[in-house]
Amino acid sequence: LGSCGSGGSTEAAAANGAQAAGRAPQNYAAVIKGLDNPFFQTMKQGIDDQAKTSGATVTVQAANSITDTTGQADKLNGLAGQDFSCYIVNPISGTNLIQGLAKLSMMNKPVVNIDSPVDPTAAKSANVKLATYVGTDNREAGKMAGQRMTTVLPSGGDVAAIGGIAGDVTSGARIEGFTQGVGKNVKVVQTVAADWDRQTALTAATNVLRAHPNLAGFFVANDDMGLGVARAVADAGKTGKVKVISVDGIKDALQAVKAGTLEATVAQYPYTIGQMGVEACQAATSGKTLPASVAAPVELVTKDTADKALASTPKPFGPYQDPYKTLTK
Amino acid sequence: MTNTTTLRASGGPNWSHRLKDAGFWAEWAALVGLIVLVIVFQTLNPTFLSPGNIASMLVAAAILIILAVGQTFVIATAGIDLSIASVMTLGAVVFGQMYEGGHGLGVASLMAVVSAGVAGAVNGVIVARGRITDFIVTLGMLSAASGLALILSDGKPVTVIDPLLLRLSTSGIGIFGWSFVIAIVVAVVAHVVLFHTRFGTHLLATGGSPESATAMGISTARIKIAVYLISGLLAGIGAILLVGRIGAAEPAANTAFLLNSVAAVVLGGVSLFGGRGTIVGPFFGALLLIALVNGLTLLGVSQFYQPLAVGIVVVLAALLMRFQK
Amino acid sequence: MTNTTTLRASGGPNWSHRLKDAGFWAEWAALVGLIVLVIVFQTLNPTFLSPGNIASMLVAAAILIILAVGQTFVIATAGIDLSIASVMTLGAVVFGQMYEGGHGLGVASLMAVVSAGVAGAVNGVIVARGRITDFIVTLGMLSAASGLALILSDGKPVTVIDPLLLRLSTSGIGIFGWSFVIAIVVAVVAHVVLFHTRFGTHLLATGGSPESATAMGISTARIKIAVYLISGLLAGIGAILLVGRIGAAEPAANTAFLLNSVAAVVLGGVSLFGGRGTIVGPFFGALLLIALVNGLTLLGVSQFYQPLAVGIVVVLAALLMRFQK
Amino acid sequence: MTEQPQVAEQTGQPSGDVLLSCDDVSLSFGNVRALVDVSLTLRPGEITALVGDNGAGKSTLVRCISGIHRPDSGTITFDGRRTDFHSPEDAREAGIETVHQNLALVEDLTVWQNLFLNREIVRRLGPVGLLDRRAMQSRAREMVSALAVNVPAVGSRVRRLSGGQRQAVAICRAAGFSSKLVIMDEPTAALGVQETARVEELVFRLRDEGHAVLIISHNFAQVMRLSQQVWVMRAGRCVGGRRTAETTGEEIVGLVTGAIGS
Amino acid sequence: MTEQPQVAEQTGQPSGDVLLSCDDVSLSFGNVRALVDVSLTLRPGEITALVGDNGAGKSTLVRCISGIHRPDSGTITFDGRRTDFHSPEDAREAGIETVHQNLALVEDLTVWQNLFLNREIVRRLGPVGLLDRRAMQSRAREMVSALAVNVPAVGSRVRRLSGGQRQAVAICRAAGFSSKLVIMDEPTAALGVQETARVEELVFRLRDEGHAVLIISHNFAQVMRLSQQVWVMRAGRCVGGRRTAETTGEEIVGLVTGAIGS
Ligand SMILES: Nc1ncnc2c1ncn2[C@@H]1O[C@H](COP(=O)(O)OP(=O)(O)OP(=O)(O)O)[C@@H](O)[C@H]1O
Ligand SMILES: Nc1ncnc2c1ncn2[C@@H]1O[C@H](COP(=O)(O)OP(=O)(O)OP(=O)(O)O)[C@@H](O)[C@H]1O
Ligand SMILES: [Mg+2]
Ligand SMILES: [Mg+2]
Repeated sequence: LGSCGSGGSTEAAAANGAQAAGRAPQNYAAVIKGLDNPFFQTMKQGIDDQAKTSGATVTVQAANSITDTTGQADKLNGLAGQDFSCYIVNPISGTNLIQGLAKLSMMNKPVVNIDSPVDPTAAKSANVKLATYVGTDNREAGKMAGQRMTTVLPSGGDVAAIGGIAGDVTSGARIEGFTQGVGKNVKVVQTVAADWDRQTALTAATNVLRAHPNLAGFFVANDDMGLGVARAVADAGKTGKVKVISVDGIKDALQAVKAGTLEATVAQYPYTIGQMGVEACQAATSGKTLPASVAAPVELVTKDTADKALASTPKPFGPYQDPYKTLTK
Repeated sequence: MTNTTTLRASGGPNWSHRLKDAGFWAEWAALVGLIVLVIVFQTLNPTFLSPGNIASMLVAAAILIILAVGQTFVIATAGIDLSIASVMTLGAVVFGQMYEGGHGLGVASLMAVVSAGVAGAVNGVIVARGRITDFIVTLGMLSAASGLALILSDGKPVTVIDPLLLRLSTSGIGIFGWSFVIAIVVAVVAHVVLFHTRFGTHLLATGGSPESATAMGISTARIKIAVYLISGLLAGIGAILLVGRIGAAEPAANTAFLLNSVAAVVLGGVSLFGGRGTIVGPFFGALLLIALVNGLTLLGVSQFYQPLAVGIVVVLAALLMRFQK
Repeated sequence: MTNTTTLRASGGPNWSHRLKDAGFWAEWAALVGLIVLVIVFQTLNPTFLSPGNIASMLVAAAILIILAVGQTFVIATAGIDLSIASVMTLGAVVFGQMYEGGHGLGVASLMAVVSAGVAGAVNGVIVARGRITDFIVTLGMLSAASGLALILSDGKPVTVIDPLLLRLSTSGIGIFGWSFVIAIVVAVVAHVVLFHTRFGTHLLATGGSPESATAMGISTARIKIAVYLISGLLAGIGAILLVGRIGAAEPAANTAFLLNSVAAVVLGGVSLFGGRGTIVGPFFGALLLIALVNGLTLLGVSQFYQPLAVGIVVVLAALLMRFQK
Repeated sequence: MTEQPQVAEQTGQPSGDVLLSCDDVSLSFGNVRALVDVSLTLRPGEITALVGDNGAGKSTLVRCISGIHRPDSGTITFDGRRTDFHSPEDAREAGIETVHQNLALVEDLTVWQNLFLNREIVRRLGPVGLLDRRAMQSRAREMVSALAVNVPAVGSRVRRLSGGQRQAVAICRAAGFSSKLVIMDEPTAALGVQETARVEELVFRLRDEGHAVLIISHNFAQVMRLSQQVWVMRAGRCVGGRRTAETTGEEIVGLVTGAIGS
Repeated sequence: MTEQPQVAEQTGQPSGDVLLSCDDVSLSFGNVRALVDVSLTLRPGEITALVGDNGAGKSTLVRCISGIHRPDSGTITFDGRRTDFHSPEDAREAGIETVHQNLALVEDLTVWQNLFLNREIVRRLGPVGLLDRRAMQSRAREMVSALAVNVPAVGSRVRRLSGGQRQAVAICRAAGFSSKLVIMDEPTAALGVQETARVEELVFRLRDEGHAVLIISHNFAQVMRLSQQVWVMRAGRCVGGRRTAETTGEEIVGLVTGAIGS
């Protein structure tokens, strides 16, 4: 199991932690998205683990739900009034945290943006300075899924997309990417909103299968819903015939890929994003200049790679770039 | 003279009288709405009434029906159980933890129902003894139960693949999946309890006029505790079906079930001000809501237009209830 | 003889009497709860009462206060506006489309308020003329308004960076941000309307006893339409503040506002059964909810334990209202 | 049907001014025929009584006259014009004030708010009219203490009042505003001796001021004492009318029970 | 205070059996002193009347006896035992049935459901008890037609009944179940002549069967007709008691208004 990237990072981080213990303990704050989705749990785990190894404390706060834009803003404002040396933010939308961030920038607090990007024009006009951004392009992730769909459906066919809450930015970007990624032969015949909920996705997929008996595949905007869709496909006795591809790479999904109920998942490694966020904070607080933007690892996990992915989860199984690590050395 | 007078006022209810009766319409409005909806959808897309689609609608409706029945009991006492969906989540998480801990299906199911029942009973005790409005208590429980679910599960879903549990939603009698059969049984028992037991009458009296009920020696506090307990227990049963349906126990909030359960009850002609209630009404109300989403998806209505369509249809269905007053 | 009798029964309300009066406690319970909460948080974390934190709490509370005021009007007539949050979303999207279309801040704001007002008026007309229960009508509007918002915006957010709009939440008078000042003005006007105009009295009569109000020649239909219109207009004002606050007009509904607005009203001592109402109560109810989340965040209560803590504190705060009966 | 002509003959009503007349008013609730072809007239400056057993349809008739129900058939003429009240608002505007049997009070409002409901005293402040609470309170205090013995505080909610106190409030409200016709549905049912005497004084005063008063009562002594004209209802029909001066309590009882006139 | 001893002397009550006695019962609502040191006694097999102006505190006393309010001070002794009813349930169990002034009916339930509220007839089916609707309906029909003239359908909701029909239902309920004491708070206020007569017969029958009856009424003729003992309340106090046979209507009026005894 040559997961050199992750293995190396743990050792380095441990060494780093020992080194950091010599300095004054660092105090960071993080504001992430929802509570009840495993994706963000894993992100929190990455933050916590990295904090432990590097001897920093990180206060992690999350919005009540994935739609709670102002609630998330309130939480950032609450934290902004306190003495943290660096802030990690994963905003629900491109702009909902702008005011809190403007306040932080005025106080010259470094801000690390992870996962969902802050809208650049909004940031500029509000004088928000971001130390760095680390995350994955949701559109790219969707595109990878689309390409995979084209590969597994060589003769083409009709597919449906199951999204999160209608109008949600992340869901929109992933589905848009998927649509761009599929070849000419594959046609997206229906898009349904399933509110990021497994049960709703199950019901929706059951209905879509009924409406399109010849459906060849589903693209699902996250794994949790993807598992519900896979269940719907299984209930209809079409496992393997109807390909389900989703995005996120949570553990249950990797297992489902291994078992063959999910065709593939585009793993985005929130754990690593969280880790890198803390590393970025460390680098920023020690005065290093950070790269403006770092692409977090994205991997397509299929049946062939599922074992590898499972073994190294929540970290990526392949190598990836982590420029912050060198900066914190 | 007295004789004819008596006849004038006390003549037995005949059919034309029933048709003019407000309560009658309220009770059956949801069914009428459902029938209209079915006709429209069937005309537009013949797969709608295919046995397969009916079967999957009924299975999808099972959880909502059970929650709506629990909600009916609470609403008939002029309360509202905002925590019903998150108590179900709590039950599901408890189920998952038990199952993962190797306790087997029976124990896990029992614990799911018990924990949800306890949450319901806590609601009831605080409402009845603390004399706090139902809305706030169950809003607090909504928050507390989802918090507990998150803490217990550490925010992570547990995959539960149990062949027996799986059969709840995949097999059954003809087009009636087992989970729908369970929902039917729950509804029938609830109907008997509401209309053929002393408890049911006392419940309606408590909802209709708490002062009068108290003056007649009915302990409204005990009734309140009982209805919230029932609501909790039914949420627990719903939790088992939910775990069976999605094959996992998740701490996800399931907020859609909350508003839908209340909507099913109100569409079923039950007044939020208490004192009146039926079980048939909410039963068909739940089916109506499920059929609506199913039909719109079958017709391929775009995701942006679906909420608009749902809103309009719900109001139109309720127009059938305008005879209520 | 008659004289002493009169005195016995009609003695002016004095202070000890007021303290025993249920209505008094209901009205001020939210304030008492808020004060207790502030003391606890301040003891545990001294930054809680720092001017900066107070200022950001007040700004955060502004939208909720405005929605809670709208909700109070509706609830005082024994209705409920479930669509208040999605009508606000609709208003925000209209604002965004107008702004993007180059119509400038004034026109965009006006259209936001007008469109939200129209949605509210539609609620009111259907409730009053169609004689459908408030719950179903506004549930339908909840769905329909979010659908409209999605259709209008094609599901995409519009970034609105306007220096003037930004100042609503970033500057103000001392620690009172402009958006909070707007909320205060709204609350004061609402208080005057509710307690010092004929409309206010008729509104409370409609909520307390629709039959009696009708018998006295009050058009309850007109009152119903008016309160939903008001609720819609206030949702429109809320939409402007929301766009200013999050710097964008987003079509995805912010559902938290719905339950929070009702919770603020009920915590403020207003009965969901109508006929009674205050503005101070819901005002402090909204502040209480905001302070609670802020304080828990400041204390660094873990995200899993926060919902649990919120639930418990909400119920405890409501215990202060137990004197209500 | 057979009794109709006989009744029409025996109304006891002399010709002359008529303020209100009901002609063949009928109303059914489901299969309960609450009113069957009811015809009667009321004259200004007179106290008219309406009597009948429980469930005879008296209150239903009152609710038709004051605009709460609309008759299924038949016409109501008020002040020379055929009326078609769509709501109690119309009736109040036309000059009909009513004390309903259920009193039509709003429990959660205070005594003074109930007294001035939809008749509020307003101070104009430019375009807006603000309630003159002080004026209403002091007027209310006067109005209530004229009728009640144990006067309730005008600022207390109606929910707290005793049965008789409530009734006093409802009567004050109907009597307190200028109107052509005051209808009182069992106004003294819950009242004590002293209060009843005051209400009877009030009724006389209203008559002397030229109002027409329609009073429903089960107390025949009171009916004989107060009224100039009596109408009797039985099982939804108006079975007779008499000038009070020309009849006796026994005849009225006979009409009510059906011993006479059927 | 000064009148207390005088009153105690003039109760008119002979010594002997006592079913219920109130001793110095007081209750205040905020600053309204609804009951001030009220003492009175009730004897079995007798009809006792309680009279007084509106707002004198009669209904409040009844609500204390039937367990709705708990007195601030004072004791109530029933059937030889000192009672401390925490709820109307306790009082009903001890054998006190009450017709409240507000009737305590549930508007949305039918007539028969109201009649049998918390006294339902149940058929045992193994462990579960199912309502015997048919039995209750036919019993209800009998009970109501014994009192009412225009008998309402027992299956119709109380909301639809006329004022008198409701009152008849409430009286039937209190009289229909075995009890030691039946309290009636203005039972005939809304009733017609015939119905009132039937209720009076019912009251006599109850007495003859050995029940104690406490009746509140503003109709002094009725009080003189029915009762053996009268208690008078004024402004929250019990200002006197008389044997009915030894007093006159005028004396009672005097006690009520305060012309006598203050
Ligand atoms: N809304 C209604 N729906 C159905 N039936 C009704 C309704 N209102 C009245 N009734 C019935 O109509 C008949 C007449 O009722 P009404 O109230 O007019 O009687 P009333 O003469 O006023 O009697 P009372 O002296 O008891 O007040 C009764 O049998 C009553 O049950
Ligand atoms: N719950 C309450 N809160 C406040 N005051 C009350 C309450 N109940 C009664 N009162 C007051 O207590 C006094 C006595 O009321 P009660 O109802 O006992 O009078 P009553 O003798 O029954 O009069 P009536 O003949 O009019 O029924 C009244 O002044 C009334 O306003
Ligand atoms: Mg009547
Ligand atoms: Mg009384």
